[in-house]
Amino acid sequence: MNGKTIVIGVIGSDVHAVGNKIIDYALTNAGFNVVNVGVLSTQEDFINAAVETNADCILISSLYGHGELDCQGIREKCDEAGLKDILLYIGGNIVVGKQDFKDVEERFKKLGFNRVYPPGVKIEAGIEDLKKDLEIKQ
Amino acid sequence: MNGKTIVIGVIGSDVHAVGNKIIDYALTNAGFNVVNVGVLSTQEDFINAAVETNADCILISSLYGHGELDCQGIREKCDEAGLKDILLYIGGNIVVGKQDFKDVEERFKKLGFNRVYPPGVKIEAGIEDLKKDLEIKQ
Amino acid sequence: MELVNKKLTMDEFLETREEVLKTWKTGEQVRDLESNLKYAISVPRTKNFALKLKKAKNNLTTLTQPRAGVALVREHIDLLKFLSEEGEADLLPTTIDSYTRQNRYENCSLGIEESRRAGRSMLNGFPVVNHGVAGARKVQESLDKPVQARHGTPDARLMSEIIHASGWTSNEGGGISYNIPYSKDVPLDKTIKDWQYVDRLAAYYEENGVPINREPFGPLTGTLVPPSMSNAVAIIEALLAAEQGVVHITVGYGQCGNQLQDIAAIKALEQQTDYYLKEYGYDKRIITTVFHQWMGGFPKDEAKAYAAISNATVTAALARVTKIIVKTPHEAFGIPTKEANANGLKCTKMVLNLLSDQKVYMSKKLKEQIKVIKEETNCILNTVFEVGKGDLAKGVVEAFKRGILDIPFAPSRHTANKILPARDSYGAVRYLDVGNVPLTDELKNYNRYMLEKRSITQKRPVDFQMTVDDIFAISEGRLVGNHKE
Amino acid sequence: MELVNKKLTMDEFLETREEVLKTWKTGEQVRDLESNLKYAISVPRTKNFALKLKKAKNNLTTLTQPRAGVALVREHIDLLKFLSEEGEADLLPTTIDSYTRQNRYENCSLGIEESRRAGRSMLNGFPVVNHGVAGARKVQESLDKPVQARHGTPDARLMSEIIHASGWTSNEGGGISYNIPYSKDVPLDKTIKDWQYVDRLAAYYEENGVPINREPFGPLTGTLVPPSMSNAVAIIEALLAAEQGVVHITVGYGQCGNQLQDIAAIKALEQQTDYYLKEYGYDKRIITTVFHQWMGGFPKDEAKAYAAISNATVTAALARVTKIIVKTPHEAFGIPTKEANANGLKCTKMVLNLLSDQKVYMSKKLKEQIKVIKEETNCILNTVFEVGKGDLAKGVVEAFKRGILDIPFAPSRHTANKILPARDSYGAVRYLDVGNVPLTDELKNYNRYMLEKRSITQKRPVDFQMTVDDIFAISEGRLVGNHKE
Ligand code: B12
Ligand code: B12
Repeated sequence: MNGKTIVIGVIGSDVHAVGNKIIDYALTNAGFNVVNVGVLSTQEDFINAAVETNADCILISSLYGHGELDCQGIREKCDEAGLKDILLYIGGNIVVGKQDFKDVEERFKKLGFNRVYPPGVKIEAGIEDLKKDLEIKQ
Repeated sequence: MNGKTIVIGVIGSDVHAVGNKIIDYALTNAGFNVVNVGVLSTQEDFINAAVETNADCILISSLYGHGELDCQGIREKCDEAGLKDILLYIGGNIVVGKQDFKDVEERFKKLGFNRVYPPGVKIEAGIEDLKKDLEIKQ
Repeated sequence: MELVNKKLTMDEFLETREEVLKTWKTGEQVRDLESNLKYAISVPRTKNFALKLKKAKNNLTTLTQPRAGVALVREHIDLLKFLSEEGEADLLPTTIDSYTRQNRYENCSLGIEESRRAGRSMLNGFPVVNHGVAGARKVQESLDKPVQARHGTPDARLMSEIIHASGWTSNEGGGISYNIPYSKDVPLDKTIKDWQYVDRLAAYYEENGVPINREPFGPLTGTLVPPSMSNAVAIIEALLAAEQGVVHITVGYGQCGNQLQDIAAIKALEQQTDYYLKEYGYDKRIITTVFHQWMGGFPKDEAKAYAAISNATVTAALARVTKIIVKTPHEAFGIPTKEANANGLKCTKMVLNLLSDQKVYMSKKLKEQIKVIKEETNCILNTVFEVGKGDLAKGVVEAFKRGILDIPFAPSRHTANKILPARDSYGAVRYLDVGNVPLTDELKNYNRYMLEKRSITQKRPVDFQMTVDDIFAISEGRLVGNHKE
Repeated sequence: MELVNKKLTMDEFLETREEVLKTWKTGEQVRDLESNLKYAISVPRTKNFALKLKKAKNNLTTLTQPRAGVALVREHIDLLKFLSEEGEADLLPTTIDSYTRQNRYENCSLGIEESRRAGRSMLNGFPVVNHGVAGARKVQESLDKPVQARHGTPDARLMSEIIHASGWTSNEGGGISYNIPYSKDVPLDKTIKDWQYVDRLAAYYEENGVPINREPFGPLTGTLVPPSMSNAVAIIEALLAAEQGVVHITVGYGQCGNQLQDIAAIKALEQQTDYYLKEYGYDKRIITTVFHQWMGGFPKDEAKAYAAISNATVTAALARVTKIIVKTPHEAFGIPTKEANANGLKCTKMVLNLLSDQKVYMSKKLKEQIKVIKEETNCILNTVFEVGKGDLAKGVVEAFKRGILDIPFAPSRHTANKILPARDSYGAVRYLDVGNVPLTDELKNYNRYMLEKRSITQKRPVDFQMTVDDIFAISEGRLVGNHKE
């Protein structure tokens, strides 16, 4: 255990459960305390779980293409809930279709995400970044 | 029989024989008098055959990609041999690789070809054009 | 109303209908069943999905169908026309967006607006309920091939009313297959009831002269579902539909990846669906089959995606399924462009054509695999009937509670989530952990034995890491996962 | 010197060698056999073609190999590196240009210059003789995988001297397979003698510690060649090579399109090559197989080309061949870009990976097809030996004269051009007209019977139009041609 708590889940009307289960398994194995709000989760589901568990990061998956619609205003809501500067990660297939990833990344950074991942990135990459961002010693 | 004579063959170091056999079969069926110089034929082979048979068209196939090298100066040689204004057709895979056909056509027209065909065009298209160019009534 | 597997009376149906039509404003447009029917009858027979499938079955040909749907009507029509003409699709879909699937029609309105503004579809499908009969009819009328709704909607009653009233002659889904893989907490008795309604509606059209095709969603989570489990679900949904009077049923199967097992699974599915329907007294049903190209994670490289698409198609062609659902070279990234979608279709059609006069021939191994799948399926189905005390609908609910029916990697709370699948050394999907699935000892041992063989060649234990590796295997360019590589 | 099938003595070999080295100026560079050998021995074993194939055979894996060659050395190296890295090719080729194939080295010089000027390759391959040992060694040294020369050269003696002296450890071709499909009027006794030289050269390296792989060109004209005819030629060339002392032989087969027939043909080829080699006293030969993806006219649409590529690969994988020669999505147009070439490779590799743990299982039909092909092949081979009065080389020349061996659609005057092939209703290639091929009546009737079945379903006569339709069928998107469609 590394003492860090991560809230994970799949946002919006999205039911893609496989990656979520894998992420749960991988983060737990990597020593994180994982709070999994599961699929079909609203922004509030993520934020409430993060507040309750005093989480270090909200790690969102979005696979089905509505990610951009589903994430509108999430940074502001985090702020309102007192989650000042909480890390926000997102990955999966976060937009509709095959788009230029540079653009996509920018759009999500504007929404307040700290890290944005392209399709099919393995969760191991996210774990590396978490360790950096949360200053976890190997 | 429509009374028109066509010299066919495959130019240069090219051994692709299948299309040549099909063209022979199809032109003959369409009523032409076919003189087939076969594969691996030089410009001279075509021209000599045309002179000997007083042909109306030299229909060249080139499949293997060296078409451009092999056809340098053919119109001039036809002129020299007294084959003034003989129709020159070429088809097959006449250049190396997948190139823009507009460019290719232009280059071959400059070499003196009356008609230039892209890859995989069926010989029926050529027959249509022959009928037009030689004013054969259907 | 208690859940029982019994054909809804017209009164029961109409009573529920009142509520259904109120769930969104476009419901009002389809209130008049008579005139819906009249419209549906007027649609040319050449555009009838059920009849086109029946003909394909008789001619032993395999039809292609893409997935496709965008937010706006005109754009959606253009898309389908392109797939029909350029992509040579035989059957047309309309993939419904994910908000509609969750009955969040307000969100759809927003998505439609945003799409208009953005000039590109912000929805991952066609919000048919919001577009209502006018939109749905326009789609159907603009096309010259049969159209089906493909979705993943636990409660698809209003949607079904709208599509059939618009001359769409096929509807995908079922009370299990559009619940467990597509929702988190919708009770099974609710979805089974809701799909009894959908089936009853289809049967109403059928009985009044408009053949309607119904297609249980075969692949479920698309992720290492053992063939006997998905076959059991498909057969159950076929029986439930038949009870409501549905005649044209297409049972489905998602490619697992071992050609022999996949062909065996299709043969078993065909034969056992026929068998159980007859056994339970449903005569004169017209059963066709659908094969889904690999439904799990896809390779990102387009050339490799074409390989996955073609390889799946070879299996479908050799097994002579009636229909194949086509993936695209963009699968790993997102909703495909119309060009990528057409390319998937053309590639598939070409493989089908190359193999249209060929089929698989029986070998000892194939016979063996058919037998294994059939026996496993029988174990599951018999226990479902048992725990339902003879009532199939009740049996399903009870079976999921007890883990007799259990679907791996599903989002739903209502599956026990106890079974674990993994590939054997040939790539066939086996039960690594059977959970509470009631297989005989012999069958359990067989599954175990096949996995032990892999454990020996790969020098690793039979454990969850195998499953995890297998989930990534195809997207990483092989069939059987190998962590150590 | 009279043509006989007998290992050349070192003296005979060296005598001929004098002339060979004089045919172009780069010949002088390879005069010193000893030092050539020394160089070849110094090449790392991991880059040995023969050894890599042997290992693949033992591991039951299938290796991929593209076709590729451009005019200039640096560009050629870049191309091969790209195919090796991006395309994941297991074995590397060097396709030789068509002027070199006709020994027109002057034309090559021109082509090289023109290519330098134009900044793109004006030659359809790598003019290895013109580039000489320096160029050929540079190619080999710049790569970390085995390299083979692939050409179509009736007289490849000088080329073979240069490539082996440069550490290239495999050479494609043979006295029949690089004559009949690749020339118009070169006598067979000439090419057989010239290839005895090439084989003897390979054996010299082999005997002195450098395993060399030789690969008769299986597909011949790539156009509806009946399997028994191409198998007969492959076996003959294997026997001729073995007589000269060649140890590592890869027999090849070009896909015809009916999966069952293709798998049967490969099985028959493997088994009969082994059988005849043993029968004629050639022990300890290492026989591997190569499968060529569809060698006839390709579809222009790239998605369809991927389908043809993948579908062929499925057959190769199920038949477990040692090597597969890969086509590209640009096939119908022209020499592929390096990207298109890599895409063909990646697509092929993916299918192989997806099926690497699978194979075909024996069925009654498969057994039957193997038997038919073997019987036909035996008829041909026995008659060849007969007319050669026991000498295989003489037999071949005589057999071609009489039409016992006969290759359809070949440019050469030295094949009787009497047989006509066509597909049966399953797409298998049969003899429509056997010409003078000495099949038993039973086999003739079988061929005829299978075609009559097609004639009934397609309602058309068994005639040349069938053959013509079949030639276009695959490029037009189906396997069995149908004029009336
Ligand atoms: C399996 C699957 C399904 C199954 C899901 C079963 C289930 N309940 O889980 C079924 C068949 C039910 C399904 C349904 C649908 N699907 Co789907 N599905 C897939 C598929 C093929 C694989 C997904 C998967 O399981 N991958 C394996 C897991 C392990 O990988 P993963 O999910 O990508 O997650 C990994 C990484 O992305 C990463 N990751 C994920 N999140 C995060 C976050 C961070 C911070 C980091 C670092 C990493 C990370 O780590 C994870 C573990 O390694 C993908 C396409 C693909 N990828 O090949 C489409 C795909 C995701 N589906 C898609 C769509 C559109 C749908 C549907 C709308 C129907 C349709 N049109 O087909 C419905 C949606 C239903 C809904 N309401 O959500 C689209 C999304 C389109 C887009 N974004 O543009 C995709 C991309 C297919 C496509 N190209 O059209 N689907
Ligand atoms: C079969 C084949 C072979 C066989 C030929 C057997 C034989 N002796 O005939 C073999 C295996 C021996 C072979 C060898 C080679 N081939 Co080759 N071959 C093919 C292939 C696959 C099919 C050709 C064919 O038979 N088509 C069927 C016939 C009926 O069609 P057709 O030839 O196109 O002819 C029709 C039309 O083009 C048209 N037509 C032809 N001429 C004309 C003229 C006019 C005026 C008109 C109107 C119409 C017309 O009508 C014909 C009848 O319908 C093509 C690719 C393809 N098309 O898919 C490559 C192809 C032609 N080959 C090619 C090459 C490079 C070679 C080789 C150099 C080796 C190599 N790199 O693989 C050698 C060349 C040997 C030599 N010296 O010529 C290239 C040419 C590249 C380019 N132009 O950029 C091609 C395009 C493949 C590729 N993409 O690389 N080949």
